Amino acid sequence: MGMDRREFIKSCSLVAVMGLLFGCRKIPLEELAGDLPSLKRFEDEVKLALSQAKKSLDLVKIPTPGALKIPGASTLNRFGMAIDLDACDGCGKCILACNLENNVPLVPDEDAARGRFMHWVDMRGSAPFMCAHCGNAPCERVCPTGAANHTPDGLSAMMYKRCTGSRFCGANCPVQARKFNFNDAQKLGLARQFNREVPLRDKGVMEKCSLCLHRLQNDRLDFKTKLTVGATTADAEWRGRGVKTACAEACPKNAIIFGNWLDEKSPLVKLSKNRELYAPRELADLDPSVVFMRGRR
Amino acid sequence: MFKYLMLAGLALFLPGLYALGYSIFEGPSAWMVDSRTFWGTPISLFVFWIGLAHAGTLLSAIFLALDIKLDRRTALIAELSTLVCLVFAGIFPLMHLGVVENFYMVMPLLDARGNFANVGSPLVWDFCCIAVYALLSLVFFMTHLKTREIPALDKYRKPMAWLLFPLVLWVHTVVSLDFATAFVPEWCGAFFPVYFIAGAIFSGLALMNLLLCSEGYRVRLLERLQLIFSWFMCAIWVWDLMLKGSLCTSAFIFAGVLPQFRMIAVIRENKWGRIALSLSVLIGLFLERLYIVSPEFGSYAASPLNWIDWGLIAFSVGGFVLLFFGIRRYLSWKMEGAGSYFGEVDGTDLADAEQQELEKEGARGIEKPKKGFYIQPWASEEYHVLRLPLLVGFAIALVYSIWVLSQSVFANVEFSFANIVPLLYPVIALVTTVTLYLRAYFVEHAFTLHRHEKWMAAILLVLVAACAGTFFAGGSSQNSTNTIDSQSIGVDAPISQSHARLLWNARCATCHGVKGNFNEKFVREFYPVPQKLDVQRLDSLGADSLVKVILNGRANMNAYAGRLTPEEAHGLVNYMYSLAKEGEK
Amino acid sequence: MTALANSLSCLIALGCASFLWRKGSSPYRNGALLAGFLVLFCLFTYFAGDISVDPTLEHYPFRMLALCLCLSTTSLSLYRRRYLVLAQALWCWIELFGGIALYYRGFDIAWTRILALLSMSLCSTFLSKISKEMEFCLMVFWLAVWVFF
Amino acid sequence: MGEPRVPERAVGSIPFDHALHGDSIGLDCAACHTGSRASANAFMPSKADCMDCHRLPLTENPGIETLDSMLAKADDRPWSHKRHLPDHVVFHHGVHAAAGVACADCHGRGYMQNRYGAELFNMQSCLKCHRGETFKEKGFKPAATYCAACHR
Repeated sequence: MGMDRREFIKSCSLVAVMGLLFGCRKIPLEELAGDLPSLKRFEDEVKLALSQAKKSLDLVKIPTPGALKIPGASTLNRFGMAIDLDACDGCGKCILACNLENNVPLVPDEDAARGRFMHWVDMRGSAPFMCAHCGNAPCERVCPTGAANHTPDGLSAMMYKRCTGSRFCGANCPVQARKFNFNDAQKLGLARQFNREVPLRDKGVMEKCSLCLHRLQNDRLDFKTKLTVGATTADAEWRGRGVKTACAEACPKNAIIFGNWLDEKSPLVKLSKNRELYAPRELADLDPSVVFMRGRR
Repeated sequence: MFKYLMLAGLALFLPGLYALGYSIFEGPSAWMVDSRTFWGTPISLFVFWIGLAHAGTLLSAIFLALDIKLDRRTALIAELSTLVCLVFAGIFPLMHLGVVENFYMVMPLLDARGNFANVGSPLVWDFCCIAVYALLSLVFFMTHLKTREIPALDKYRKPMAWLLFPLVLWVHTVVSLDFATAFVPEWCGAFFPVYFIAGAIFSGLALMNLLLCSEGYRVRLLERLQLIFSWFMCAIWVWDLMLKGSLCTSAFIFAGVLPQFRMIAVIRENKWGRIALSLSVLIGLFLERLYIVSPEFGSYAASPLNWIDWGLIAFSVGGFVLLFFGIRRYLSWKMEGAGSYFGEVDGTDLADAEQQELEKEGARGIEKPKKGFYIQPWASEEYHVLRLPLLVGFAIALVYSIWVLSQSVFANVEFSFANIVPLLYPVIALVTTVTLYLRAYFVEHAFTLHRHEKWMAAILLVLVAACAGTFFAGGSSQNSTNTIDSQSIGVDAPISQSHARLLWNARCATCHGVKGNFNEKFVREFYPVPQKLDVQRLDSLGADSLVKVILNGRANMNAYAGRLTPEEAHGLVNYMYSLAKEGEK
Repeated sequence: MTALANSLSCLIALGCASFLWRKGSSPYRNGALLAGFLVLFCLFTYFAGDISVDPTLEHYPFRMLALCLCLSTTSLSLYRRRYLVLAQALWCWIELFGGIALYYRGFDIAWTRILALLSMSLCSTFLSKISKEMEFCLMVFWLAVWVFF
Repeated sequence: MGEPRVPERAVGSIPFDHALHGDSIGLDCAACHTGSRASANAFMPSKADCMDCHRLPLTENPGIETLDSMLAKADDRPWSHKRHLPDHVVFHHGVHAAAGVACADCHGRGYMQNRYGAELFNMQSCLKCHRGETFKEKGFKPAATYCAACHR
């Protein structure tokens, strides 16, 4: 062997240091056995976020969203929402409903002071504001791992386990709708799984409004199961009828309308028919699925 | 001198290492993050160090390719600085990830699950370009280092230089595209490739001049280039200012104004003056990177950087000093000596030194190029060396891009050639280099490896294969902690026919049969036969009493009260009617 | 930017090119000239086009600089073919990567221009001796690419 | 996911013979695993589900007395089972059954030896079938392969 001992030890120690550095993240902390955060804390945080809401919305008119233009897109479904600015009074019930539905964690005090909440729904210009599920989503284009991707029926989905936390998507979202898990909410006792259907997110991944993906998934699977044992209804294809997002369900004024832009029977299409549709200026060219509506046409 | 440098390096590196460890442990909340771009110091440092990494290949490879003479020692120092810079340029993007252990998902290779990195993302281009650049720079450096022992290797330097020439610019272009492709208003700029390349070359020159100061000599050409590039940077900043209406003033002062003091002879001729000029450029360019990466830093805090940020900066600077001067010392016998073209210890003029060199060359029979001199197209020696490997490189790149574009992962993605272009050259360069050196070793026998080198190569190959295998297999996720027991009772609401059928098949069909004609095999053997379904019988019993039977049971029929809701029972009764009707047909 | 301003810009680049690489000129002179030209091109772009509306103008001054370099290489005395190819490659580079940056923000890439430049830089590697006529043809080609593609 | 495992049982639960209940009596899986053809989870039988049949004394069987006493003692939900899937994976038994996939296609016939749960499920095996690479002879329709079809 030409390699002398010194060299050998040197290379060994190098490997050890690398291993140490890499292993740093995996040192098991003692499990935090503390109590789960109370519902009150979630309510308080929403109030705090409401009091901090500042940005006003710069809206421009857009046409009604049509079928997606990505390859393989469904011609039957494109899910989206319309937020009725005439009806909304900015009560913020949608934020709490969303947080509880999607197990959105609390943030530590210093983050809250800086306005760095995890809420998927923000209050901007006294109206709820969330990911617009752009048909031409800039976040998905720059995601290195493909964790942010589009479903054929118009959802900008987020695969948490595939996310490596480069935060490029967050930088490339023109409206900052994406939230990054800076903290290990589970370890800090800031997360609570109110809804078993939605997994808790790990530290270091991006998240955002999923348009209650789990509800759509469940509905689709149930529909397909029932379809094959003898469909008695007229629908031969799944159109997501009857699904509502948590925020839409919680809105006392019915100002958030969820539906399928391509389905004539969808409440979304019916209720937005004679209304002016708007989108944030930055998103107007990106084919958003979640839009605002105001006034009569 | 060496001792002091090492001490200074350690003094910076050790606290920095602590900061690095802490920030890897704590994740991205440890350092300051721009609220809009989610990025902070690590990315600034990445862009900074990758820029500095251009010193080596720029000076060594591009000068070699373009027949601009540079002496061996300067070239080797430049190449070594590239390698050391790349170490730090590589650490920062990795440590900045939210989930560091998932970094391999950025590699554009298929994994066992059929997942593929999104090759349309500039970060994937980055990853590939930098990896290939690091590998090729290492090969280039080792080749140069070995030429004294194995002169036959000299033949491969110029072809490698031509390969690296586009690659080095490609790397920084791709780094610039991280920003230029994004929607952040401060990052918008189709001119970013040129901007970043100019900045990279500028900072690389400053680093080289600084390192040459520590060597105790100077290369005027590099100093002049540094001054010229400061003008060019200023011109680009003018354009940036026109486009966006903002300018990083501190960067402008440090890297735009202060370098002009080179025009004053007193400063230029003093070693400390030159050090100050180079340092000012480096500081200015770091501030500029900080400003680009985190445009909102100035707005919400008086001091945007916390101790982690400073620690990371210290880590990279200290680490560079330690690593560079350590290796420099270790290899000193291989680097020093040999003729120098225009490295000058004292104030002799560049032109003189160069003239002498050229005269020496002329005496050796090397013809000085003069007007009208030309080489036949496609006739140069380096082209002959490169021809076959390049062909292989292009072929593999073509195959690779077709393979990538056909991945099923991209079935739902709008994808075009433009998304994959930035990935092509690194693939070509990598394959070409590998082919070139494999041919040199196995076919041309241009060099031989010592036994321990062979061992190292074998171990390296095994390691690479093991890493690739691990990445291919990927990690597995933790199973749910949820437990499943029996089905809980449904919602008490009217149910559809198909729902009723599913319920029937699960709950009733065991005895009553899927079609209502009872399950012979099961029932005859063990139990009294249940009643057959027919419309008459159902009518005589009535729907309400049937619901009661389902819920409360009767004779051999069990009570389902805790397991079915009354509405579900209703649904089942309706379904029984439809089964009965079907049976009669 | 209007077609007129666009053709004016290539004339400016042509004019500027004649000042570069004069015999015996120092690197300082050439460097200062290049930086000065770049500022000039920036000012031209700023006043001739509306940069707040048209993001494709973001790399316009740099394209002008590349054109200027291409045009100037014809007057080199040494290694003319090499620098001619390199200058064209630089132009192609600016077009391609500028185009990719804009592509991600929703603009089409000028593939015809890139392909024309790429094929020309490949073809010009075959030139053995560059005659006056060939110089003229090359210049006409570049100006045509600039104005029409 | 991954390693074979034996099903977890509540303490003092009743031993169960799959082979006896399945092939020899001819019960469908869905008779006890009530969700296996209808819902996301297959579910485990509750005590009431067992008692549907076992309410009647089956005197011929010698082991019936032990069974009776155990059933009498047993909890309302005698079996509980840890999910084999991570939380972020959606698997719906019903939709697979509806598509014509038989239980044994995935679970094998391990239940004959009461060794069900030893199957190796991973994303590769799911994806291969969804892409139509396995079970070609069964003629399943190719299924959705976009991430959000199965992940959340």
